[in-house]
Amino acid sequence: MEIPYTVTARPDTGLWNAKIGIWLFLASEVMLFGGLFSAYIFLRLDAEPGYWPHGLLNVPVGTFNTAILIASSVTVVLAWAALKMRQFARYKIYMGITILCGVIFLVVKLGYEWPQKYVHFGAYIKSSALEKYEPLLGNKHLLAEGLPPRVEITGHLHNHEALHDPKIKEYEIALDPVYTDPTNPKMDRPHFLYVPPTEKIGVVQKADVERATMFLPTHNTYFATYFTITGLHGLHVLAGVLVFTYFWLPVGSKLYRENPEHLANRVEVAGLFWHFVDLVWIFVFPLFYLL
Amino acid sequence: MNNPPDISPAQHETEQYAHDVSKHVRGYLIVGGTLIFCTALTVFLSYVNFGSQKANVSVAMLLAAFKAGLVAYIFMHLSAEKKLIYRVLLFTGIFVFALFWLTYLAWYDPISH
Amino acid sequence: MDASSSVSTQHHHDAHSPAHGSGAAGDHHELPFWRKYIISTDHKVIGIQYGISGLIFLFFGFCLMMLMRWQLAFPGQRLPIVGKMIENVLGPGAMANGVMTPEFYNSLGAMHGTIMIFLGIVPVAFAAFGNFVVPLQIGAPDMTFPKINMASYQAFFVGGLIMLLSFFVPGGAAKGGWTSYTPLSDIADKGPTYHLIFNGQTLWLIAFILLITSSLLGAVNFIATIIQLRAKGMTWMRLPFFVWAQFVTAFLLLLAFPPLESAIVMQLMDRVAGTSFFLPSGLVVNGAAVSISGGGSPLLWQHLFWFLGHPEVYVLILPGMGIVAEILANNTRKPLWGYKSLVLSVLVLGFLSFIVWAHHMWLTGMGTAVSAFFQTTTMIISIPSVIILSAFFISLWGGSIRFTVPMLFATAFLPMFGIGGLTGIPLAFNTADLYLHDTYYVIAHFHYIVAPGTIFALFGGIYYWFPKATGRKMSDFWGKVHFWPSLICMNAIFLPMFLQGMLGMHRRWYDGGQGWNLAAEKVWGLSGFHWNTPISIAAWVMGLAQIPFIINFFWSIRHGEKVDDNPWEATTLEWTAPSPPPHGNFVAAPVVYRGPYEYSLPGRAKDYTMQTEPVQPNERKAPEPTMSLGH
Amino acid sequence: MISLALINEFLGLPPNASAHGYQIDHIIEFSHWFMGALFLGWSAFFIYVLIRFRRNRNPVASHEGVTSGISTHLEFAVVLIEAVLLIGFAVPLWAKRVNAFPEEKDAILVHAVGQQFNWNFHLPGKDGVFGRRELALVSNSNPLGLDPADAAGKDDLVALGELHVPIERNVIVDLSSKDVIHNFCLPGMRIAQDAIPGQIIPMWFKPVKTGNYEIVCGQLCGLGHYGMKGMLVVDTPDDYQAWLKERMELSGNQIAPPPLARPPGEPPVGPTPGTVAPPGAPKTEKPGGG
Ligand code: HEA
Ligand code: HEA
Ligand code: CUA
Ligand SMILES: [Cu+2]
Repeated sequence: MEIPYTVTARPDTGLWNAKIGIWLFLASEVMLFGGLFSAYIFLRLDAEPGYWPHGLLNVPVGTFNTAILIASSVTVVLAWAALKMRQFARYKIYMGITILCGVIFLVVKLGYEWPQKYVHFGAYIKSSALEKYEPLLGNKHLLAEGLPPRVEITGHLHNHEALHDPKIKEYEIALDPVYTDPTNPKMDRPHFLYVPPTEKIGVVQKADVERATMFLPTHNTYFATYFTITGLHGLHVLAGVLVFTYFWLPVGSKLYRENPEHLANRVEVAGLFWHFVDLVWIFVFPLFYLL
Repeated sequence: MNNPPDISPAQHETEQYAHDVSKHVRGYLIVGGTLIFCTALTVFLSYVNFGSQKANVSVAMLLAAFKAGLVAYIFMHLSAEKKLIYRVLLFTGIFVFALFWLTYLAWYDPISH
Repeated sequence: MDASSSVSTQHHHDAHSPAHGSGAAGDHHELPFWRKYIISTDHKVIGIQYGISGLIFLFFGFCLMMLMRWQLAFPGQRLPIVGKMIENVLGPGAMANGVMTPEFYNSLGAMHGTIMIFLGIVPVAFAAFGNFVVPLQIGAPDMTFPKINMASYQAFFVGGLIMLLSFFVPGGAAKGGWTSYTPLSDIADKGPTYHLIFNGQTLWLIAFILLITSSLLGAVNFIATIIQLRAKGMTWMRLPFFVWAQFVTAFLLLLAFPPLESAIVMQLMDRVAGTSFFLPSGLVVNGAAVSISGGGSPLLWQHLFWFLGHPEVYVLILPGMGIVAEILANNTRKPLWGYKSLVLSVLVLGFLSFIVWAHHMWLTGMGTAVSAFFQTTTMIISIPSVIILSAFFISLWGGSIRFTVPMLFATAFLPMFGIGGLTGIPLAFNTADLYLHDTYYVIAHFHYIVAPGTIFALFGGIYYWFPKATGRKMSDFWGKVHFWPSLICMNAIFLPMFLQGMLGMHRRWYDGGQGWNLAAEKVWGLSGFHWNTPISIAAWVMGLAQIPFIINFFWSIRHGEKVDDNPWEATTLEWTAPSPPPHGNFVAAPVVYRGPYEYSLPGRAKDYTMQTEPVQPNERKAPEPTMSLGH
Repeated sequence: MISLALINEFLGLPPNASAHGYQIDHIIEFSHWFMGALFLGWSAFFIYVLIRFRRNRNPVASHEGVTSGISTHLEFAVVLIEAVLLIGFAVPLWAKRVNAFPEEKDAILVHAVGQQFNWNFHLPGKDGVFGRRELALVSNSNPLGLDPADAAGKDDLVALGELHVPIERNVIVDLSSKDVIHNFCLPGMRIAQDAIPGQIIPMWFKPVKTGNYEIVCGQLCGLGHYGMKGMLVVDTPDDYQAWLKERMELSGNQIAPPPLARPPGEPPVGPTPGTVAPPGAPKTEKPGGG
């Protein structure tokens, strides 16, 4: 006996095997990301005022990446539709675009966004010393506005040695724009366009610092969740790209010649996975970049 | 009851579906456009002050839910899916919700003093 | 006891696995040895691979416990012979001069729990029996995704291997209990003497990711198979109860494991990348402030862990219930009583098991409202268990009970599960658990369910389906020699633990209570601490009692009594296939005409009517249960 | 009630020494009676059936089996009893435990801070106000990080491992932990609560019998978990005052007892934690090692 319903649907369930397989798998993925998002919710709700940063990520780049993923979602259904209509050449094109989009997404993420964070620096000021740095932080102004306080000074670290050398007693930070003009109401909320750190150097005594690191997962729970969730999401994108490439290469053509419906089914299944990855990003983007 | 149900494959079903596909293509493009538009809208609205952080988050999440719904409904063909898949997803939905909600409750109902 | 040897024996056993002789298939050419037994995609071979590896792990987990029982009964005394051997292999950090160190005790405890549950019971109860039996019972040629099935076993195997290897890294295996509560497990095994990756706790996490992957792949496969590959006429309400149990179990694994996976990823990040998901600010360890960003929550781990943890305990019991159901029906020679309510109960059980998890966390500072909710759901979930057990009991009434070896184990399962389940009830009241939490009462509660419960069901299942897998029967005599001492020892081990728990003796005590006044109180003639001695002796005798089984098992593969395809005169589909079933399982696609347990139909010569026998026109027929599961 | 309590005695539950404890004992009792009844009932049925319907005696099985709905009644009874236990006992009792805290001004206030592997107790002293504690000040001689500059802390008492309380007074313990999760468990007082780092969780009880009661750490907290023992001494009011006085004189130079001190005369259990290198660690010469 052979395994039935690999290509055609079983009439009483109306489904072929892989279709049900992928949906079950996606159900488990929902729970996986559900676990991570519940971590996000609780870490964020638990964070002390000022300890969940805003506006540290590059919004235009993030928006661009979002658009890329959406575009790839469109092309992947088009690729599938082309197969269903038995237009193989169009399938190749759409699938090619999809793969390209996936690659662009990953390159932007891993090649640009993450590295940008590794070189950014932040120093949490001890609560006892917040007063002292008021000129940089502008907390009185924020208090009056009813906004959460700033407890961190960020920018590019000027004296990198300070990280390792206990003899150096202060951090010299090329300040992010907020800290150069902290009481300006325009600075109260994040900006759409990314503004790089200024030339102005702020000096922060190590003795006044609670913790100071680059923007790495260790920096705070925000970056911990950011890197973990986007990392895991990135792995999913990578997996999708690999699978698509497999169907795009001659393997796909061969299968198409043997049984076009089978290839269409497989592309549909891989496409469902891809849409799911897109769907996760739809939540990741506002939660980390915008809010 | 005595007669086992007939479960031999039916060819016509898939063929008919393929026929419908061509009609959907335009729809996919429109949905893609809507999604891009909604993304722009999300970005824009995040700079509008709705009074509180909670309100802003809610707005963004509503939009995200709408977008996610579109992706699931149209791109993932949930609009024309079989009941069985809905059931699996329904239970999954209930359980993620339970995970979020009950953990949340457990957190915010501590022993009071 | 030595990890590496048990792994290598595994390959060895695989080679002699009962699928040998499946050449009867005839529809394809001979595959080379390694394709047929090592990387086979045939569900039966994979089932047997899972079975043998799982049993070895089970035995290994038991060996860890036998070591611990020495320390509990005779704390601080040298462990004769074995102590020296372990010291030679693992160094004085594990056994200093033949005396177990606290580190090693904690490692053994954590690994006993982990191995028993995730490498012993789940692989045997779910993966092995599920793989071997489910496709046969529903009349399918194989699993829907044979390659994924193979990948599932391989992920399990590598995960298990990593778990075992973690005994050998500096610091030894994980020490944080099978629950791995943070912050303890976040900060354990860290520091200059430890490797960043090759330390017990980190390897535990990595192995877990593989085990979860394995379970997820398996679960997808099971569900898809049961939905898609039922034979012609095999409607939902004609499925054997065992298949239903596996179906629900697969859903539990599918939906409960991923949140734990996310938690594992986060703990891995905490340990390797220095994040603070589960670490609050202001930790002082060993008198020094810990350099972390803080801001994390220790309770987040517990929520995510128990979100799996509780469904997991039903993963441990449901397949057992399924096996017992099959054996009961077969050996009472009558249908299971209340098939439909059994099915409904198992579905409700599966659903509810997702929303009771916080009953493991009564003492974490929960307020009234939430704890009332979780107490209520926990109470409600005990009802379907009662219904299932009641249905099993009532099924016995009016039967013509043959006490075959599988039936002995299935019979013993009932009261043993009863004791374990009933003692869950006081734990479910947070006010009673206030006293009982983390005492030996809890240990006794769940061991009654998993040890004389699930393990007995597994033994029963092995004796029951062994003829299908090999074409030979295991010896009845040695089966009884296995059964009676096992039953007695199980009770001798776990009954006194209730008393210890009532005295207030806590679990995970390296000294077995020796240093505690409360353990010096007498109960039933012995002090709480001194009860450890009879318990430990019973545990070791229990080990001896397994020897007849092990010998019987391996001996019968080649030398057992030859039997025909349906030696138990059973009704379900697997017994229509040849023994052992060939590749593709059935000679011709089976067609099903009736329910799974048509025993002792009135007016028939035979007292069993197989599912494939068409219904005669003159047959008096009760209406079949129906329930739409929807398509 | 006397006869009900038999089952607890039978199972070895030690005597209760707190005002609310008898309620906890009751729910343990009731549930055990309930379980016992179910178990005996089922067992009787079970054994009867196994004998009555064995093959020798009943060679032909009945296809139908039981047709009565008796089991439904039974299941209904189970539901009912569980509901009564839940609504009548467990929930209200818990609500009282965790919400209805006694007045602070009449109670003994204690901060208990767990650490591997000891309990630190912080008492407010005469003024009834707890001094400020700061992480940065934690050291071996100042295990709680008491701020010497804080006037409120001047008269505070810090005790290690042993806590005295007077009889018949409510005790409110605010629990926290410095490192990992511990559990402050007083079997004699029928009370337990996790001590979780980053949180402060209150609990309360009222001792009604003098004597020494062991404080168990009920949560795995590392290799010394088994020896993390504290002692609660319930004193007469006079003895309590004497203890306070003695403590007052000692205060300021608390020195931790060795981590795993055992009762006198007890043989040591295994090597002391920390004295043996972890398995596989790079070998160092041990004096006299072989
Ligand atoms: C397979 C495993 C399994 C099963 C099925 C159960 C079933 C149940 N468990 Fe158990 N439990 C565990 C495994 C299991 N548990 C484990 C492993 C732990 C500890 C984890 C750890 O901390 O390490 C634990 C811990 C645990 C706790 C936490 C205790 C603590 O840490 O303080 C609680 C609390 O509510 C609980 C409750 C229950 C309840 C109410 C059921 C109910 O579902 C039980 C319902 C069953 C019945 C009510 C029996 C019905 C039968 C009859 C009526 C017939 C009787 C017949 C005869 C006597 C002949 N369990
Ligand atoms: C499925 C789960 C499972 C099973 C089956 C068992 C089985 C047993 N367990 Fe275990 N146990 C746990 C899960 C399990 N345990 C968990 C989760 C914990 C908590 C860990 C923690 O604290 O974190 C625990 C803790 C625990 C403790 C408490 C330790 C402590 O707190 O310090 C004790 C104490 O005695 C104990 C004893 C036993 C004994 C004597 C058995 C015996 O019943 C074992 C009997 C086993 C067999 C009989 C196996 C026989 C197998 C074969 C014969 C196969 C051979 C065949 C071939 C090779 C072909 N266990
Ligand atoms: Cu502290 Cu266990
Ligand atoms: Cu549970």
